[in-house]
Amino acid sequence: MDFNDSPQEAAFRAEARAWLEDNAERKGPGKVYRYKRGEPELIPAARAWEERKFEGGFSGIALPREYGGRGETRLQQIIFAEEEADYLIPPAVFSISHGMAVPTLLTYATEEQKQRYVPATLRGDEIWCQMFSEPAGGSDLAGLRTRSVRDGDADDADWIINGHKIWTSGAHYADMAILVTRSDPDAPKHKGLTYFFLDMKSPGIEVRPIRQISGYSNFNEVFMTDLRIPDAQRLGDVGQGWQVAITTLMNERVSSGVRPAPDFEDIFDLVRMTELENGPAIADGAIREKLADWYIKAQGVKLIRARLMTALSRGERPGPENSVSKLVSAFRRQEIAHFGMDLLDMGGGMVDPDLAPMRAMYQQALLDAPGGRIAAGSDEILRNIISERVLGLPPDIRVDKELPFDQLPSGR
Amino acid sequence: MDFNDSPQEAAFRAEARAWLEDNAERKGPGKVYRYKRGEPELIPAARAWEERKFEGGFSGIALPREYGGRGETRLQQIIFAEEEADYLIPPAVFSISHGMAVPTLLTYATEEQKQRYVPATLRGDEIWCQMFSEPAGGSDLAGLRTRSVRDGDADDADWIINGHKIWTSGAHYADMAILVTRSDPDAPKHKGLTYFFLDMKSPGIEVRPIRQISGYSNFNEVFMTDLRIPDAQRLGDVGQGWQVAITTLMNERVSSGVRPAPDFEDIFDLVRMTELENGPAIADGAIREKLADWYIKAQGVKLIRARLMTALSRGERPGPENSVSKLVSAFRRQEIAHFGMDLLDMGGGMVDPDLAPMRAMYQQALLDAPGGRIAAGSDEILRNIISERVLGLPPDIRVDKELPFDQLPSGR
Amino acid sequence: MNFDFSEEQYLLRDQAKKFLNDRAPPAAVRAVLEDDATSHDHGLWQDMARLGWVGTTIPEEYGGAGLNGEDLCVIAEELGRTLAPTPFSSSVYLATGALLMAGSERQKQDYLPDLAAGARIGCMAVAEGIGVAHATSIQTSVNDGVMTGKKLPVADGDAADFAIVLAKQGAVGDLSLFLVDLDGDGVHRTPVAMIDPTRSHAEITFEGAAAEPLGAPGDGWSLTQAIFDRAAIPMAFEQVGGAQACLDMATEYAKNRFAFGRAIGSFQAIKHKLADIYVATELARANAYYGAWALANDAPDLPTAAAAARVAAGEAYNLAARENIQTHGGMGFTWEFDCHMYYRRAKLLSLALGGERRWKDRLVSLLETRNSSGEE
Amino acid sequence: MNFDFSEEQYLLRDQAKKFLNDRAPPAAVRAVLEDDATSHDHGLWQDMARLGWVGTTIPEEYGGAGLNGEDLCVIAEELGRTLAPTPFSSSVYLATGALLMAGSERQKQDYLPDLAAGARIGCMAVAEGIGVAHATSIQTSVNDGVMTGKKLPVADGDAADFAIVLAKQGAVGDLSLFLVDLDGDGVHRTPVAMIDPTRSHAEITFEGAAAEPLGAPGDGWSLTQAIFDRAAIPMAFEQVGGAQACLDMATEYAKNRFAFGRAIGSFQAIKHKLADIYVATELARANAYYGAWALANDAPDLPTAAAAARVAAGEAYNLAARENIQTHGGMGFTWEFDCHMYYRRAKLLSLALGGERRWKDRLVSLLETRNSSGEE
Repeated sequence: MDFNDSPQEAAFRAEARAWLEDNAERKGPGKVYRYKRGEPELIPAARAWEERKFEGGFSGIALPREYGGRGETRLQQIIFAEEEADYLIPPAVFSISHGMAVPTLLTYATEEQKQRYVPATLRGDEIWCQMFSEPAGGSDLAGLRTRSVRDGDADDADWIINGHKIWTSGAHYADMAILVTRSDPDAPKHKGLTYFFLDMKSPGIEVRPIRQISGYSNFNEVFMTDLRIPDAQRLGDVGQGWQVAITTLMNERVSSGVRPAPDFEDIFDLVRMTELENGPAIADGAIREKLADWYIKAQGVKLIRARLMTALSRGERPGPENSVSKLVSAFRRQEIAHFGMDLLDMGGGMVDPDLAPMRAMYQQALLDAPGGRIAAGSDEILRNIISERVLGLPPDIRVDKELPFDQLPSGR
Repeated sequence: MDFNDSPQEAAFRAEARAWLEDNAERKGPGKVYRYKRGEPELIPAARAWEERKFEGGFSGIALPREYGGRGETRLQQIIFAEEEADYLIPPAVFSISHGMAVPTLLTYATEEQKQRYVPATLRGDEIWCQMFSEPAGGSDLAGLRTRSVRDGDADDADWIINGHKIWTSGAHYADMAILVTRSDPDAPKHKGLTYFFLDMKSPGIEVRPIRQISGYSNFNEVFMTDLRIPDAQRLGDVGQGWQVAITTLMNERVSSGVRPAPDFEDIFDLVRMTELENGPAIADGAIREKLADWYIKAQGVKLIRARLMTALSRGERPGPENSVSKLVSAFRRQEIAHFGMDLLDMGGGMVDPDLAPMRAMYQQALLDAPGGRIAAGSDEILRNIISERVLGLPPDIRVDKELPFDQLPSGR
Repeated sequence: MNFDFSEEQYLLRDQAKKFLNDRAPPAAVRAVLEDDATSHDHGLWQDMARLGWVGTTIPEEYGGAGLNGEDLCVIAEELGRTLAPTPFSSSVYLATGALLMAGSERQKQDYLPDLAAGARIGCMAVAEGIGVAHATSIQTSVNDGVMTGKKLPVADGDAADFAIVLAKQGAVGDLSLFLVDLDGDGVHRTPVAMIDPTRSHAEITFEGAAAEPLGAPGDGWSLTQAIFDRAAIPMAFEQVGGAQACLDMATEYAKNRFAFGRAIGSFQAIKHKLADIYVATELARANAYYGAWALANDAPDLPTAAAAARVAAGEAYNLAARENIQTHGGMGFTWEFDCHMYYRRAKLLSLALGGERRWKDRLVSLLETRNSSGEE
Repeated sequence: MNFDFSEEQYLLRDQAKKFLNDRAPPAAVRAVLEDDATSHDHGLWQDMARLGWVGTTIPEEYGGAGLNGEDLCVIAEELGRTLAPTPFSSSVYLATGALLMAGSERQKQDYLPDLAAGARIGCMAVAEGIGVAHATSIQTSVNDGVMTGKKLPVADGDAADFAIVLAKQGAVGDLSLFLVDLDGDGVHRTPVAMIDPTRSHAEITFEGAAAEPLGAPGDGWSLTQAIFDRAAIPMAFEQVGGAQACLDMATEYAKNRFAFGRAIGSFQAIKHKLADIYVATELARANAYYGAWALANDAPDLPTAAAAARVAAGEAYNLAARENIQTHGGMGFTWEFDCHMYYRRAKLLSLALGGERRWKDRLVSLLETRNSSGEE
């Protein structure tokens, strides 16, 4: 075993670091990035940073050269992200564009479309959002109801879209979108779907932000009313939308390695700065036991990532590492937030960043954590994925595979 | 609220205690009952004790007078059991006889049969076992395959039984048995069953004890080969066996209140007698936290029982109290056993009662506990019961309700 | 054996449920949540006083209803179920509790009738910021009847007319309790934002405020603990009520929300989750009921019963509130759904009288004492 | 970045798996389980020595294979998977580990070649009965080269030829390690029944036994800890192997056992249980791998890596063994099924080098030191 980069990896890392040093400001004590999430100024800054990376040859590292990428490995892409995390740069707004939209376009779009959209996206000109989830769906992605209907009988007639999407990250600033619709409600659930891409400035789109518990609005609802999409913007065949969507989802990004706060190191810090009624908190056995449990989980997740990197460096496909890590990390974050507040006792409920330690990291995390256990694969869905795809256990009994979509029980 | 007995309850308790004082020896330090479980001498002693109670008017307290019972309430039955638990008496071998066989006979047997069997059972002459579970069944009781076939076409022809039962407590000493069989494999699963009672000395019965992890053999397998049962010993109509079985199971005894060891008080004792590397174990925060959690559970179970007693004293039916208590207690016992051994550190694995504290209670419990989480309703089945019967959530999707039993998937 | 509330108490519960369903529906709670300027629902508070709830445990001679702790617990459970945004716990469990326990006859006559009528609101000020307040950490002090120091967060400190304050007698003195008029000179109050904005809290600065002793000098810490013990029991009922509300919401949602062509409540992942919440809530309820009995009967093991109820109820509520959101999936973590109001309240209540860790530790200490003194 | 075993190590693993599947199938383990007189499988042990496993980490100059800790871990995982009933951990991780760490050149020459050949078996005697053995609890003592005292339970104490014994130097002296020939005078051995009868243990009484110092006088406690740290890592691999075996058994059973007309593995209660075991096992495996790396590279944070591996692997194995029985339902708690052999081994291993509680505590102590010394 060897935790060092290979010579090639080390060379790339050095190159990345040198470029970053010239083009961005390194993080340091008290240095924070100037635009917070939710601020409108963030988007132009993110575009500018993406463009600068594109010029420097660091946008789309693992994407083909002929469409503006660098044509290298996913591992190098991760190495760059690791290094980038040490600099004050805009939080990623391009992850869906690079991780979902571009791979889907590369698989299903025409050559002309690829030339038109992929380089523009890598250059930061175009930001994509992904319109899959619907209010009635939840974890049941294929239960979507947004209707697509041909405007006429011609083989290349436009499509008219009506429906309602939800949990669309970035819809309020995105230029383009990928969209799955139901074109045939009489077909079984997974067989009547059709997939498109579209311009978010098209008439008939209304975006409404969703306010979360945490007070932030990372997600939107998108209402489509008589939205018109040319047939040329269909990706995959009519009725083949589920297969195209699977392509999109298989390309979900490998996490950048930026850890969600608070994690072990944070709670360890908080414990060590806390005095209890009977001495230092770090001397309390109950607290030590929790710290030990969180350490082995945090360390385990870090090491599972090292295994993933190893697999990628050999050109292997990622395994279930992300499902395991997400399941473990999302729940641990909620536990740590809960415990951190308890440690502060009667004052633990105060949310003012000037009063609560670490600028109210624990209080904010308590409100963020529930979403973390649901978004991008709920705990329950992840356990299903692990038990079915890794252990090979049978799927849940399905009542919705064969029936026409129209006739499925919906509780309504 | 009032934790005292009502005047009637107090009078009965006093009567019970006076009788017990005259007829049995009270428990005390160092006093243990002389026959251990598994010893053959236990059975005659248990019969003799049952007979003595019958003579004293304390057998079948809640059963009708005309069949030898006392004709009083279930609450009084529990009060007697509570008091009895303070005396050195044979561990219950009659719980299935009184709690399952007798109520089923009272509902489905002929008057003559009731007169013949019920008083004899209450007097200790006859011990019953219950032959329901089968190897292929597990938690799926109605999946049983033991076949019953009429010996001829007559309406009152004898039945010939072939099959294999498992988990039959007391089959090796029982005089009589209740039995569910499949009389019609072409009918849907729950509709082809027929119910009987029989003499365990009938030809064609072979009993084999099952050795458990703990080394004890509380259960048996019972093999039936061309076993003949007169039609008069059928309980309920042909094909109605599932309904009769439900009657039997609805009468499962309310627990006697004897707590399984180790519980909170035991582990609290062990902790207080233990010195660790850095001081008394009771001073360790991690241990204190566990004690607090176990206390609220042990106390909760005790108080839930008080609520059950309250309901019974008002003549109400028991609710889900036993499911809750069993789920909580069985798992807690395993946790406590595990922790108690850990507390003893490198020596904790020793199982010799002369070396391990409290006569190796923790080590024995570690081996007993897995069975406790499975027998008489596994954790998973209890959670299903609670979610369906208490919360009203939908049953699991069933694929086995409508199909002929013969055609059900069985994995073979 | 009668381990249940009485028929009268069930009637009281039905009345409370009906009144609060009507007067404190989620929309009313949300109105307080979304309005930073409102400390509580004033109209609701006055009506609760009119119904006699505010004076439940105050003897009739002081204008109260003269009922016992069990009755208070019946009301508390319903308050918890509906999240009713009022200073009930501060004024009734804590301030009234403190006066009943330690007040002189004159103090009782002065305060209790107004408290019973809801005309004056009391609160209790112990914490001094982040971290555990304990017998040697308190800095607020009283010299010659004049208080100096800072307390935060003080639940209902902005709504209250007076506070019961734990402070040192002199610069190095023992801890004692004091009554302080919050509208008097030398008192400054600022609202403090909390994890649950439906329950208002304040920072209170004392700069030469007049302070009148409550109870014997030097008894401050033991009185505080005794007041907290008694308050912990109705608080546990609020937590049980909240946990039950979460379980009810989650169950209802799981029955009616369909995915994969079936109600999500038919998946064992959801069924068993809800069964676990039911079990935790039943254990908490059983422990809380025992606390109610101990409260009404001034039982010697009231402190143990209180600690057990508090620990069990806090765990049940936090679990139920957390997994109610999880059961609701994406909608669960939106501002628009009500799940988060319970999640916030659950956390606030589990910190209100000191965190979970401390109550567990206290429970074991009490069990050690009980056991070594041969009681049980 | 290459956080994985090498190709050669994968070959070693395949060889070990094949050999042990053949030579230590469940029936062979059960034969030792059910025979009280047999301490271990002698033929298996000799063949393991012939394959070079017993001398894996012993340098070639002493007749060993001269491989590193990673190779030992590869074998350990397979031993754990099959429950192979041999004194491997005592002789290889502990006794060999102790001699490599603290032995004089003469002692190495005396012992290591025989250890490598499996001709002599070593064990390590620390515990003195129930309870935590610690720096001030040890009573066994050595005066003028003669040992007096009692050690129990000593893993493989009956199978071993010599023991490394932790004892006081003199009546009040510091702790030191000693080599004692167990077939010599003044040594009495009695088998001790353990929760896992497939691993033999003894009580060893020393009454005037000849004892030769190992390592510097007074270093006994720190050496013991260092030996345990290094042993904890292959032990963690045994635990990971055991956990994986339980997961495999449970998964296989859940796929093939039908109830209610469907495989029980199609119920989420079972699926999610097994997913949780998978997650715990993967976390343990990741921590154990890091331990293997630390062992092979003598990394400064080896103690931290060892503690993390030990805690994670112990938890995973206990969980997997426990829930494997639960997944098997009624058959799971019969003597006849193999589930309990893993359940017993899981518990035994988690106590073997000191309980879970102590290793968690040690882990946090090490993290405190690391952090305060500025390392990472």
